[in-house]
Amino acid sequence: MKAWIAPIMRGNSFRLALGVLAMALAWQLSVVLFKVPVHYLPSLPLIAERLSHYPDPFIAGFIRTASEMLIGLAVGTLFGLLSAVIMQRYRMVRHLLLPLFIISQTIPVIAFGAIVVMWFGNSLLAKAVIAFYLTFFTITVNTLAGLDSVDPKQISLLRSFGASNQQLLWRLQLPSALPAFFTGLKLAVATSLSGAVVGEWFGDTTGLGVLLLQSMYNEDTISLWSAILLVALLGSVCFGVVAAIEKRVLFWQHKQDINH
Amino acid sequence: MSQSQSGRLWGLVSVLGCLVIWEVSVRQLDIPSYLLPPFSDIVIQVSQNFPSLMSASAATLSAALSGFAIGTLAGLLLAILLTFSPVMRQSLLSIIVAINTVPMAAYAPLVILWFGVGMESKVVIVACEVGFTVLLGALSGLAQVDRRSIDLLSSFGAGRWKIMWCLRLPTALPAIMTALRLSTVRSIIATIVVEMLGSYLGLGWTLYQSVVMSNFLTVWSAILLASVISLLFFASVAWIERRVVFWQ
Amino acid sequence: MTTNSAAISEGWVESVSPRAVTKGSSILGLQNLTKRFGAITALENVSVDINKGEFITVIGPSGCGKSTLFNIVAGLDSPDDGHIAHHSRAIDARELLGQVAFMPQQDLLLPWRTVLDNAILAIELEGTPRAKARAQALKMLPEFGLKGFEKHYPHQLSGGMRQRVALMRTFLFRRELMLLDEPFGALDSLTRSMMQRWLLEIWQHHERTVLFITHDIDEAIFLADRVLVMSARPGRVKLEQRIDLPRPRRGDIVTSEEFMAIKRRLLAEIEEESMKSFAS
Amino acid sequence: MKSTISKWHRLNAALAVILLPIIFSHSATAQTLTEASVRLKWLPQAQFAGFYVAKEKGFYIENGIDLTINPGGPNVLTENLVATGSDTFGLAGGAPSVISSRENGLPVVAIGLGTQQTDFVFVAKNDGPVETIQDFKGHSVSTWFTGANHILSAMLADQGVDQDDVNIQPQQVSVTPFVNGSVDVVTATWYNELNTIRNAVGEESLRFFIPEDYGISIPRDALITSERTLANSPELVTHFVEATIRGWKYAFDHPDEAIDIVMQQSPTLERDHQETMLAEMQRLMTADAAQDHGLYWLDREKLLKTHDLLRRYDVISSDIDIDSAFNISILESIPLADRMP
Repeated sequence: MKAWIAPIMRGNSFRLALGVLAMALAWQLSVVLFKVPVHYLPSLPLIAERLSHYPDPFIAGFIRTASEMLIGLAVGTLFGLLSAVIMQRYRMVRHLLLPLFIISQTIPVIAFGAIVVMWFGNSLLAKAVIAFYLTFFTITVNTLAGLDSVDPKQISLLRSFGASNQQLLWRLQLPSALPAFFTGLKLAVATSLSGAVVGEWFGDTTGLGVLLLQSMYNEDTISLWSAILLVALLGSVCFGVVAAIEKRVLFWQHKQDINH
Repeated sequence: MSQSQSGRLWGLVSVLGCLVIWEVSVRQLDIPSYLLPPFSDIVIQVSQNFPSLMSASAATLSAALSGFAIGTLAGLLLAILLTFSPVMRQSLLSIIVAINTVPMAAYAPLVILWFGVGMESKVVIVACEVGFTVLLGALSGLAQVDRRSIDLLSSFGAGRWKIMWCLRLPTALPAIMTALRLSTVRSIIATIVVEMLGSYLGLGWTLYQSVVMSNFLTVWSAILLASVISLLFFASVAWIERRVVFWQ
Repeated sequence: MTTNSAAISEGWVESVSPRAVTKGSSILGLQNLTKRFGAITALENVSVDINKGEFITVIGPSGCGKSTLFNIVAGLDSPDDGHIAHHSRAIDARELLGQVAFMPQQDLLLPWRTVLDNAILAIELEGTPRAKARAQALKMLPEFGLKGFEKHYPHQLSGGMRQRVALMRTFLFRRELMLLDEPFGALDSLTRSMMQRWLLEIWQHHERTVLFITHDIDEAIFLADRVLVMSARPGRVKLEQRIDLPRPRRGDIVTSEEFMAIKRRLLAEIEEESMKSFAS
Repeated sequence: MKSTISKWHRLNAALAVILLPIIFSHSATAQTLTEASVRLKWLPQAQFAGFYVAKEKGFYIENGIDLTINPGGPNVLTENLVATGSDTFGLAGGAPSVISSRENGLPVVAIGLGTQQTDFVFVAKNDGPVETIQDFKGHSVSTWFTGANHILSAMLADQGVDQDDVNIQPQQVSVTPFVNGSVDVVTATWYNELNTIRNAVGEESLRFFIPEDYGISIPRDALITSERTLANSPELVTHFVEATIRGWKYAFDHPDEAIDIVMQQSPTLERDHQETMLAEMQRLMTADAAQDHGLYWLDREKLLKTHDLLRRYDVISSDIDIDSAFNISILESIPLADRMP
């Protein structure tokens, strides 16, 4: 193997690309060899043709769903962080609020379709709210766990240096909670996307969720697969971006991993 | 009274407080019941329609539990196999992570078209949802084992199954249990989503049907039951977790 | 007294007078400290007078309440009974918070900060602007054997180097009294003896007062002006031993007759305590 | 509560302005127009061609209405959204859903009914074992349990068949089980599922059991508004209904153009399927009483029968005043000639 290939071969993204290629090949081969009916698994060229033939709704849907998801994710992350910090600082707030947060997550959002439309209309905001609803809890819980797991000895040390609560939070607790926060954020990418897609089922005209629903009821498997693949693309790209940021921010963690 | 006990007490106070605020404000402000019925009416509705709501809950719970069991087994098995084969693990992990970023909601329409309306679709969706979570949790747990401990056991003449059983799995147990706990609520919600899209049994179906019939009290009682079932499922897995991973 | 307090609040006590003179003026007086955790009495009637410029080591079996004592002196914990005098003025234990340079057992370096930024953590928290703090730390790097490593992160350092960063952090936090809690406990014996000699050099150069916990008798004697032997739970000061070995101390002092004599006496005391805690 | 809702909307509007610079810009004439919205019962398709055509051709604007068309979805109940004022108008499930909404206290009123007949039919294969309703005995019938099951029950009762002898199954999204032969009788809307079945099996090999043949006729696709809107702005309601009817008439006269307009909303739809759908909609909307009274006519006799059917099968537990649930005054205020198809 040529010397320049070796470092790329080790890269995650290269492995991912190779994996995707292998999957695509397996897909196409099984469709051709076993003559899988279109309504189970359409061949990839058919999907590509559908996407190139009617690109507009798919492009518009992708943009729409992506913006719903990103707004929800951003607000959910901020809210989650803030609530975690407050709950960590004030035990009482934690005792009072955390049970309500947990209960809120046991309520199936899809049951609230009518209420969501009633309160927020068909706006992009409505879907962002649902994405937010599915996002904040993961962030809160993970960040809280991260804040809780700060070594008490470390806190004692900084206290002995006369650190104030503020200083403790910014210099020690938040940075220490970052690994747990990123774990939560990676989970939240999927849940916020889920929220955006489900949110679009409550009477909307654009979005990947709308396309999914429409193709399901029209028994149009080609469009259905096109939409699924686009959702997968959106989810993977966002996940990849978060993972890349994590790698940069938590440089010390990865170095430690290698040492072990 | 211990810290955690008083914490739980305050949690209860806050939940009850919210219910009281709900009840009083709905009654005081004369909010029509199609917007938000008083909580007591929902409880009464649950008790009046207890048999039918219970059978719906049972249908949802059985689908969720079957999917949960299948998903857990499949996820664990796959994780063990991938741990045995590092090459497979390296090449498949990125794909698994990529697939896992796609929300279950996106697959639901496809699964309904493939498996039809009924138990199968629900079980498949829940099994996928739980399976991926358990797989990823177990993989990271199984990888946490200290190389030196493995070497030690190998020096005692342990084979890889022995090492898996005596060392890797116990080490991975906390991570696996966390994944299971996370999956509980999700498995119930996934079942309900599938039921609302296409099914003729379960709480999701009750929800759908009551919405169509503008029977809002039934809608709310189904939501209440879904929430209670999720909490109970979550609590029982958390209880098992505390006993299984007592050392943490 | 007033000048001293002013100096402390500035964060820098430059000892101008020779050590012979300053020795004897009490910085911190602990009288009959008692601390209980539920049914367990961790400390009982512990009295110590810490004088300026002294190097005191504390040795005792595990569970003798050394860490409790340290937490109280660092201002992190309050005794249930007893008095504390700071420069002969009675104070509450909590007032000591931020008045003592504390170095815990582990280095507790922040993994996301460079060597330089870890070293300045304490003075940065105090309010020293970063640039100024960094400049101060840069000047100290060679003395701590860290020259050229200022941009490294903790995970790139060896255990001995990490400990030196932690020590530098403690030295930069200029307080009359330094509390060192088994700082070399995790190091191998070769590195450890090098670090001990090096610590003495630094201590003499910077003229600080040190309270030092250790498990190692050789270390306790080698470093100290005074060794406090603590008893098994409840922790009491069982013996106070002055060490009059000449300074500066060289590595081979540990094989000298005087050293051995002191060691034998201390060993006997500690043995007795260890047996007690072993039996209980 | 009303003020709370409008506050919500104002808040949301404000948030929307802050968060999203991409806001639909209103046309220059917007100031003189009344803003209104209609909530459909499902995703865009030719079943709603009239609305999309009327909007595209500017009929609503001509009548002074700046109309937003909101599609429906699973778990989005049109009646509820109209009752709360989220949407001004709605195309609800049909006469039964309006009746049960009224029984549940929703302040909605039907001002017209789209399809004059039951919009679905029970279908068997010609070469299959089922030739008459009697043959349903011992065979499998799949139907929707959201109302169609009661009509099936009524048809069986009409023919003296005991319901327990029939293997009634819930019907899935797909009609594949019927096409595959695992189900003997399937329920299909005239405009949607039937079309799929025709394409898969062929028209000639199908046998229909039409509810109307057994004395059951349930009008569907109810045009509704809230009691408040009807009382406060009857002109708005009249203008809306009038423009909608104009839209439908235009769609019936120019089916190609109408399908073009629908396809713009949802380009992945199948054109042939949509054309058939529009044709079936035309047949159902212009049937029976519409022949004499025009589109969207409220056939009181059929409504009373529907009400009785719902009472018989305990869908509603008390009697509902049909004349306040279905208000004919709006239709009557539009000249008959304008309403005639």
